[in-house]
Amino acid sequence: MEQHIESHIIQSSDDEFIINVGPQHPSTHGVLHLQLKLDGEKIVDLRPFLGYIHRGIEKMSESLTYKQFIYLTSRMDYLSAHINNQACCLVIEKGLQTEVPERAKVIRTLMAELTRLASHQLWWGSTGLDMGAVSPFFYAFREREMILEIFEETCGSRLTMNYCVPGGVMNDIHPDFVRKVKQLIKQFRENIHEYDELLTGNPIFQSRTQGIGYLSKEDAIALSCSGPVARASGISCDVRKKNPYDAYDRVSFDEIIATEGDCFARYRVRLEEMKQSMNIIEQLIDNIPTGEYRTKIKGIIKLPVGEYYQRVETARGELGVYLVSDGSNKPYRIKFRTPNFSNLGALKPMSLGGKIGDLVAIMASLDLIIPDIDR
Amino acid sequence: MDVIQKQFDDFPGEVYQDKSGHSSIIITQIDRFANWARSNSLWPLIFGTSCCAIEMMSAASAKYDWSRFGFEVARASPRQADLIIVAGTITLKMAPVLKRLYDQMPEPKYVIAMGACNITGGPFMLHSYSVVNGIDKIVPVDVYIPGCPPRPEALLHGMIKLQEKIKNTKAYVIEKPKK
Amino acid sequence: MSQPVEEAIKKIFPELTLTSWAQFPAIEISRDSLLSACEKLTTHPDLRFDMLVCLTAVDRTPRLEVLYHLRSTTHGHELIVKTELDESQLEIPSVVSFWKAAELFELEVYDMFGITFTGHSDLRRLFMPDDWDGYPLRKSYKASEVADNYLKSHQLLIN
Amino acid sequence: MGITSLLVLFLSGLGFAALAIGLNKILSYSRPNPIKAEPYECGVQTHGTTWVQFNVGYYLFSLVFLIFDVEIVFMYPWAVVFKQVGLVALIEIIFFIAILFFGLLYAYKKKALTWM
Repeated sequence: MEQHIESHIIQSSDDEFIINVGPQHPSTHGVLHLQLKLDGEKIVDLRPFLGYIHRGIEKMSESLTYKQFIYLTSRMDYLSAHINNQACCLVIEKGLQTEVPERAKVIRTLMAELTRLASHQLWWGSTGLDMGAVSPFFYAFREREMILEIFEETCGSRLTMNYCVPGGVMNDIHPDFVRKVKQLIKQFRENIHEYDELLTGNPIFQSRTQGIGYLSKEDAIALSCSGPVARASGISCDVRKKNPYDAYDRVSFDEIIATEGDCFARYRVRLEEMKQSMNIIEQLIDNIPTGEYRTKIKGIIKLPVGEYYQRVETARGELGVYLVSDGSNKPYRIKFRTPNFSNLGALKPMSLGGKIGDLVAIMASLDLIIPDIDR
Repeated sequence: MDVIQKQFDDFPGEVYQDKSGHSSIIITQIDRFANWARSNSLWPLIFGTSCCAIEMMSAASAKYDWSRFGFEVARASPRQADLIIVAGTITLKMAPVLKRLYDQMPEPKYVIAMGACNITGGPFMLHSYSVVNGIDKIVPVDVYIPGCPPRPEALLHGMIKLQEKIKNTKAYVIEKPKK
Repeated sequence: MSQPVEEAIKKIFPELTLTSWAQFPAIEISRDSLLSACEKLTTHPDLRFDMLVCLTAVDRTPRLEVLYHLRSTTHGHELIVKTELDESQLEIPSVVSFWKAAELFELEVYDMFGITFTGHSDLRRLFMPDDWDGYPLRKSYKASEVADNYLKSHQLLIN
Repeated sequence: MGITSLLVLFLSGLGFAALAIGLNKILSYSRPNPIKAEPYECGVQTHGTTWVQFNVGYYLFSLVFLIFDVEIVFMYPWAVVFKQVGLVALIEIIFFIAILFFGLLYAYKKKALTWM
């Protein structure tokens, strides 16, 4: 018996057509299942069906110790894996009131900004791919592979780095980490104009994204969007500015806010954010404080009874970690307020009334990571 | 007319040419010839569920470049794919979808289980209630690639192993399809 | 910056005791007066909580706590609203009319805890398959070898 | 071109076609299974019927395309003998295109060309 998803949309009038932009679809960047009700090419109704990559990370964290559950979060939003781990380590450090050495804070911030760069580059490549331009995909991976090489040298793995540890970072940075990051920044500053020439200036790309998928400021607030999606609609919600953590209080960068709220605004916000990330890296790379890279936390981590909260700015928005502890060595309850889950809610008001081709452009501009939605 | 044998290292047959190099004779077996063609043009299905898909994209990008081995044509529909790289965790809700996609692929079809999640459930093996511990319970798997996520070279290594596996199977098995 | 949110809450909800959750002020509202409280929370000029950052639940075995994390983008302050539910009667009015984000958040809490939100237009299981029984995030739910017999019952095994 | 060579030509053409299809039938796998026969829609079952009344925009667009496609077909023979027929045929073709151009203007004014 095939597991049948009975259609919650009733095919009312006979000229409406139900189609699944289903779990296996090139434009959903993962296993998001959208059921569309179409009138010709116009989308009349849209319903997301989730859970195709729901692994129950929150339930699993309840049976794992504090040191173990951190590294599950890098499988949630795998493009900002380091930032997810950083959030969990910050929550645990807040609970234990341990003081993280300065060197660890700067290294963590550097790695977070490099992760944001790599994530935006991959987003830029796949946005071009979604709209039919294949060459941006190869341009995007040129600098991204350099960043992954830097990650691999220091942390041992490319994507799910598991570099953060409660109390600091797992080991010190590689001797020629500074040289390689400077070389990367120099090369990427020279090549960033190619990003504009390939996509931003392209009239086809502009006509596909300007004025498409409009999200008003009130809608973005009502749907609690965050990250570039909200900043493109005029909301200033950058966690690195609002409540800075680690080394963000000592760097100066400006928060990119656009007001048009359409796909092109989200595209421009992310491109500018890449430049801001490079500014942050340049400010930090030359004066990494010396000293310990981590404070040793002996024995089993046991957080005192109570609730703890920490929010960070991942590449897609605000990740909030709510941790309820009952004093044992395992968290009693963990809730991850992930940015993609609420940004997904914005998909429906943006794409109703538009065409299917525009839905693909809107999903590319939303930059969704599906395991972040399903957890 | 005496004939000299020309050497092609990758070509699955003997090639004989006369002095002037015009007329040439090729002696080969259908099996070797078909497997040589099939293994060098494996079209993967676009099927990435989570983190392993990003490493698959890195393998498809310029640095690791799996088009050197003939894989770069990634098809969106199973009807045109002959290889499904299961990249990412398969949960219980995704299992019927994977089985359906596998059934809808034309023969001859091959499966690569990429990543620890597909081999044994990976990091989600013990405490998760919704992860399939190993996709070989659902679909017959040809090559397993461990890693979380495996490096692009590991993926390429796995695919080359699959090519070798194809090269020494019988290309045409004319037998009754078992019900 | 407007005066801190604590004074505003004391002024508008004099009868409620102000506690704290993590680093945010928290108030406890019973289930029946939830909608009227939300009305005040969103419209009162001193509060104007227009953003529902997160909606989740914590299973404290005999009772369930539903948490609403609210934020005001104009004033910049945040508040946690707690509602206690008895395990036998898991019903709570839906707040979709105040914050559109609640539509997806409530589906998740329904799927994971079994709390039905009355007034929600299309309550369904979001993450688990439609024919799944049991609510995974409840403490009583054991993640045993559920996976294998699910596969067996849906004829997905190949051996 | 005797009748025999014509026959040989025809038979060998037929033979090649039969060979291509025949070999394919013999050598190809054929393992039908019920799920393989079902339509593919992103890995899940299709919903609702596909026999729906389509939007009229599709029909108009294809009709306008058909007219101008046939027009080009008529221009091919003229293009081949363009040199020999000289000026007179050129005027005739211009007249022929002018008529269809007015058709295009009419379709444009009636908004048949703008996508819905």
